[in-house]
Amino acid sequence: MFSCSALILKQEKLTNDHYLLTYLAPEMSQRARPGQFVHVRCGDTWDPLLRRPLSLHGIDPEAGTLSLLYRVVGRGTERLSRLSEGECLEVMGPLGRGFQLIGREAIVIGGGIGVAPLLPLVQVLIRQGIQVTVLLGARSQEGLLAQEAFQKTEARVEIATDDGTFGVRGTVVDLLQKRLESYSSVNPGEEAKRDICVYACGPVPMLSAIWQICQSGQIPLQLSLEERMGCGVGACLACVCRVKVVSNGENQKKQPAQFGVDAALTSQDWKYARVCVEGPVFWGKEVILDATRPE
Amino acid sequence: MFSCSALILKQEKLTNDHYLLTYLAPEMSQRARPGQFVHVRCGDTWDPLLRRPLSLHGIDPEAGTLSLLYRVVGRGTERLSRLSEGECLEVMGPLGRGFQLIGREAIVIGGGIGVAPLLPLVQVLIRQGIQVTVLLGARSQEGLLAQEAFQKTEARVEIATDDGTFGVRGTVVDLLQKRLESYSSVNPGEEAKRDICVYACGPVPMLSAIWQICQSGQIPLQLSLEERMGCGVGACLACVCRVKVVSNGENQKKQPAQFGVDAALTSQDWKYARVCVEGPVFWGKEVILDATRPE
Amino acid sequence: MRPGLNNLVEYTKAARFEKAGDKERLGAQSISEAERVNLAVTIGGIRMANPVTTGSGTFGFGPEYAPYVDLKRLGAITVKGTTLEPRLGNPVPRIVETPAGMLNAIGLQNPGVEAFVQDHLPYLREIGTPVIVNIAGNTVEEYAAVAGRLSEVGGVAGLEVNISCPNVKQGGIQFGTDPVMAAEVIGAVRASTQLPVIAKLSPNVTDIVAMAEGVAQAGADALSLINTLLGMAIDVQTRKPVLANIMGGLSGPAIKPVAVRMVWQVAQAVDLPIIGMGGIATPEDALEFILAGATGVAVGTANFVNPRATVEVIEGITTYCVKNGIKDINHLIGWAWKR
Amino acid sequence: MRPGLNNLVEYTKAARFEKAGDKERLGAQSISEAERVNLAVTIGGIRMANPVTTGSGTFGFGPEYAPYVDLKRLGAITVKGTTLEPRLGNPVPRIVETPAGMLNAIGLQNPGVEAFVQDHLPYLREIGTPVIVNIAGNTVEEYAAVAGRLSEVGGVAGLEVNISCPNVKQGGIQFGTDPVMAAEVIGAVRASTQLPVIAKLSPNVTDIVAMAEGVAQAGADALSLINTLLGMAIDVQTRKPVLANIMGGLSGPAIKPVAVRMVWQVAQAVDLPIIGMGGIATPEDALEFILAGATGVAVGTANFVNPRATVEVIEGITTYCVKNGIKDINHLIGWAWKR
Ligand SMILES: Cc1cc2nc3c(=O)[nH]c(=O)nc-3n(C[C@H](O)[C@H](O)[C@H](O)COP(=O)(O)OP(=O)(O)OC[C@H]3O[C@@H](n4cnc5c(N)ncnc54)[C@H](O)[C@@H]3O)c2cc1C
Ligand SMILES: Cc1cc2nc3c(=O)[nH]c(=O)nc-3n(C[C@H](O)[C@H](O)[C@H](O)COP(=O)(O)OP(=O)(O)OC[C@H]3O[C@@H](n4cnc5c(N)ncnc54)[C@H](O)[C@@H]3O)c2cc1C
Ligand SMILES: Cc1cc2nc3c(=O)[nH]c(=O)nc-3n(C[C@H](O)[C@H](O)[C@H](O)COP(=O)(O)O)c2cc1C
Ligand SMILES: Cc1cc2nc3c(=O)[nH]c(=O)nc-3n(C[C@H](O)[C@H](O)[C@H](O)COP(=O)(O)O)c2cc1C
Ligand code: FES
Ligand code: FES
Repeated sequence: MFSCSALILKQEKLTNDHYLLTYLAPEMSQRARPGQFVHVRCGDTWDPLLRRPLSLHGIDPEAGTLSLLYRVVGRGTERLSRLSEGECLEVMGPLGRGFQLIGREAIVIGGGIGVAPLLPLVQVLIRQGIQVTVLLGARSQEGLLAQEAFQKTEARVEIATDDGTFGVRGTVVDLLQKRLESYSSVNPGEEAKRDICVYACGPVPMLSAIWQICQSGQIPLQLSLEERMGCGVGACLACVCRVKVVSNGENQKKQPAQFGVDAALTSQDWKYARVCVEGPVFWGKEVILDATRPE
Repeated sequence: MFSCSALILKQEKLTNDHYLLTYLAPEMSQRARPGQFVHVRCGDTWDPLLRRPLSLHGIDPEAGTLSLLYRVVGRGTERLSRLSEGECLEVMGPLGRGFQLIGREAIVIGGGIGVAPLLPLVQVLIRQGIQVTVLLGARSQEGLLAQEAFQKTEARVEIATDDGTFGVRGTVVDLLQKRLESYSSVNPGEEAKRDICVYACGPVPMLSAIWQICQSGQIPLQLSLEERMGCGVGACLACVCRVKVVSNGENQKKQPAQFGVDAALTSQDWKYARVCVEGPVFWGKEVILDATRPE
Repeated sequence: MRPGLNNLVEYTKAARFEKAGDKERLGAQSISEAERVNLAVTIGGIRMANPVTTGSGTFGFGPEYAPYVDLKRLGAITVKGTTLEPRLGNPVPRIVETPAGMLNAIGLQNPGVEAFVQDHLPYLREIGTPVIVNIAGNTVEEYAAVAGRLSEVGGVAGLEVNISCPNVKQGGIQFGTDPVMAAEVIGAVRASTQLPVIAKLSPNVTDIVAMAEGVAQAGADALSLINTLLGMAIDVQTRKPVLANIMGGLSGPAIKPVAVRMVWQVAQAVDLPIIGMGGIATPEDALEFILAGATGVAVGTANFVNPRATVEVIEGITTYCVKNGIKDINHLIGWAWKR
Repeated sequence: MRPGLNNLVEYTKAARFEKAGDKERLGAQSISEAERVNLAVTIGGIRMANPVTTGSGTFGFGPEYAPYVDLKRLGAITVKGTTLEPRLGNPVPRIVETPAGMLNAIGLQNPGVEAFVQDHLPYLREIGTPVIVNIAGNTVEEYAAVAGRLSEVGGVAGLEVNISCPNVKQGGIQFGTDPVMAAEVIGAVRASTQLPVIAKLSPNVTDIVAMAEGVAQAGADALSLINTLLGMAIDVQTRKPVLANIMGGLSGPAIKPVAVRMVWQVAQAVDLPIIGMGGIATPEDALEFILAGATGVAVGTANFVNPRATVEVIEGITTYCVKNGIKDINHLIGWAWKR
């Protein structure tokens, strides 16, 4: 994990709201794994104050560069978009727990700006010999991002738009269902489910739908989540999400589980995990997507 | 008085700390008078919050442009120096009371960055047929600003540096004394003193010394002062300096005097005047330079 | 003219147009919708065409901002604090910039109530916008006297009582930090005027609700909150306080969260209309206060940053109402806890 | 590698070097001078190599910032608030950005004192830097119990008592806003530990000096001030409070003027060492607090903005001392009013 002033090599405006920023950070690029993120400053005064978390969209350890694909949604990202080549980016990272590469087949699903962390994932999956299908979704054609970049990989790419302006009319959830049907017809039996994994990033309703399909079909699923962040390093406890407590019998409280040191924090059947450290990628079977607290 | 987003036409770095910024503001340039100032934003977030007052150094109503000569001393001016051609400057002005043109001869004295408001003054004085001597002072040669611009006018320019690296070794105060001596030898008598006026801008110790010379010699003097400003328009009462109360006999309190509406505010023999409205140019005979309040 | 200057002039005009009020940006159809939105509010009997007034002490006596703002468009104009006798105010430095805020210690420089009435009120009367006069004093009697005088003269729509002043009789403790003393001041003002009385509360208290309840019982018709937070800054070069007065009042965007919180707390506890203020610089800021329970809002320090802040807030509120189908601004008051 | 990349790598290294600590920038001769400056301070018996610690809740339990900061260099490490039992904390959103600040409502999520002792303290002990444990509770007894437990285990240099918690027995009023209740908590903690007791005061009070005097009499060895200012933010789109908890604590540069003012007031009135905090992000900020009368300083929210803020503050203070011929940081404490 590093914190540095990185040289901006390129700032491309992709659409009206979307930018692709590439910066030089040799050490950071060597450490970075798909699904990890960086925490960037969007100005050099106290307003806006906090850093903004952005996923790594491009990881090129050979060139020593990293890139960020981001959407301008507020003051921070707007200021970020004003930086240009030759200026410096204050950046911390790589942060968080990225995707785990498992199985022999992968279905990688991105909705809207959610595609950002998925490109390096697809590249690494393919390098590991895993067969990849990418499902991209958006409201309409203009919302599709990084599509060409995915098509350049060896992955099979399927696209759905709500209004049918590109690819199939419908959602990535429809595409997922079809894909899983054809997978299980080719690979029948419960065993085969261990050889596939779904990876998803996008708006919460999309993630919920995917979560339900995978849950009922018992398909392994990894989700990349978002939450407001303060520190980005696990110190402030701002960025929590709820995860299920895996019952280990009586001495459950004593076992600092996979979510790190705060495993002792449990309600009946869930506890808070930090998106910046225990995530942003969580297993579907662990995570409770609805962020409101039950009483 | 206008408030607008003006187009920056030029941002020149003159020395390590000094910049000359030219912007387009046709209406503002037509209204502007030497000695007036503008109030500029140095960023577009809430930090730094306040505008910064800067004198008009160049007034070109024909081209519709204005320019500012400024020294980078803190956060605001530092951010200002990062703006470049084609960007916008949020600027209010012209503000304040400028210099009054009187007499047949003028001695215009600038110390350090204090030369900023004096260039348009000299240009207008000359246009009015007034004979002008410009006295410029600085610690050493590098501190001399806008010297060539003054030399391009028809004014006679004399220069003093503390270390003698340029012009006479000494201060502008020495130059002033000499100049006044030669004036009164050529124009003897009390009457002649009404035909000359000294105009000065620079550090307070310099202004104090000049003030004393003019006071004892009864030479008309106009000083341009600085004080921290909030509003720049007379509303907040942040930017006050002390001025003498001119006794008008018994009904003195009733007379809203030349310092505007707040003339009723008086201590024994002084009151506060607002630098942004009643100034920044004050008559030497009115102003009390030491800014600390006597008890 | 230089070659190309014409283009540049056009460019500048365009840039200025871009900055034009939201009303212009709404388009013709929406403009008529905007005109149908009711922005009028009533605060303690003061009828305002819209909820926006000015923070006392940040807008002078009105004419200072006339070149930038059509004063007729404001809901009300709240003028600089006025005392019985003229006050010189504090030595300089009187202000210092802080992160997203500023400290001021003006020391209530003002020409006194008589000079206000003679020199400033006539101008204000002409505008037609309701004038709220902020009053202050060092004794209960002084407050009452100023209030009495302002009630006689006509052209004053209401009095905003600044209770953040030191009580000289009681060793300089601020009226505004003690509910009993605050109630005494408001009670005395109430007794000496028929005008609406707005109590302006200090945020430097443990229990803002208790303060509000105290002045409500003493007869206040409305509340203004908040005044500035007490703060200070030290110059690390001189190693001394920056302000000649040592301490000063913190204002500006920095304090907005504290102000919104206090409006939220008081609005739910006390049945008086509130003028919310503290860091309002944009329409969204103003809406935060209204949603928290303020009926009116005041733009203070933001005037220094953007002399057109008041009208931009009015225009932005209008746009928000049109976009969100709000027909009457009064529906938004307290929405955050009412619905 | 792309052509030219080597140059770029050099460029990046250079840029990073430029950002290197002031110590590096001082040059060889000054480095030895820097080493002769005494930065060591003692706060309520806790000996710190320099005045800089961390704001509780902003630095986790230490290891979170280890990749960015050599924890051995800190004067002390003040860890997250610890309660008797584990606490889940509040639902999200737990934070919201505000102008030059942020609001937080974490809700004291923590694993409880036992888990702290078992899972976190061993790591902290290893570092060697004094560890200050921030403690909290909903009853006086809870405070005392946590304090008692932490006194037995070794490796804790002092306790910082966060009295900004609701007193569940007394209807949720905060301990920290009532001098009597505050004194009760501090008295109970004092009675149950031999460790230095630092009372951490809430700024949401009318009279911070009275609070400080109260806890001083109850046996506090030192004071931390300030905790966060109570604030809130409303989302104008949803028209509801942003934080799930509705209100939260305001921290960051925005609150610095209030914090400096309180340190200034308390330092002159109460004879206890103070750890000053509230918006410290730069060496100059830290020096403001020291000049106002703080013996130590804590960097809180600024860690989020700049993970190296703590060490940069230490380095900047050193540079300041060298440049200004200050041989001992203790000479600067309270300079703004002492000299
Ligand atoms: C781990 C992670 C990875 C992300 N990766 C990407 C990415 O690759 N590309 C991309 O465009 N966006 C990404 N986001 C979302 C991105 O962080 C927000 O869009 C951004 O912070 C908005 O900042 P703003 O100032 O423009 O918006 P504002 O709404 O003005 O921000 C206000 C505050 O809310 C926070 N905030 C607002 N939206 C979000 C959000 N969705 N998630 C977390 N905090 C938020 C901001 O950080 C800030 O503190 C990611 C978020 C997380 C948590
Ligand atoms: C009427 C007038 C005309 C001026 N004309 C010029 C000019 O032409 N060229 C030029 O270089 N400077 C001029 N100054 C000074 C200029 O305003 C300050 O140098 C500038 O405000 C410093 O801002 P900063 O953020 O860089 O410094 P900081 O020290 O960071 O500023 C902190 C605060 O102090 C105020 N401040 C600091 N120094 C001064 C000062 N000398 N006068 C008033 N406020 C100050 C700032 O405005 C700001 O509010 C003028 C000042 C006044 C009052
Ligand atoms: C320079 C200045 C002068 C002020 N003078 C007064 C005053 O005379 N009376 C008063 O009640 N409040 C006064 N205030 C407080 C404001 O009216 C307002 O309550 C406060 O600044 C918070 O609002 P803001 O953040 O929008 O400025 C003054 C504020 C400033 C900045
Ligand atoms: C996210 C966060 C969590 C905090 N948690 C605690 C806490 O557990 N106990 C405590 O006494 N103070 C807590 N604080 C307050 C800080 O320790 C500090 O007093 C305050 O933030 C002011 O300092 P700052 O402006 O430098 O952050 C917390 C602050 C923040 C921002
Ligand atoms: S952002 Fe601070 S713990 Fe995750
Ligand atoms: S700056 Fe506000 S009165 Fe001069």
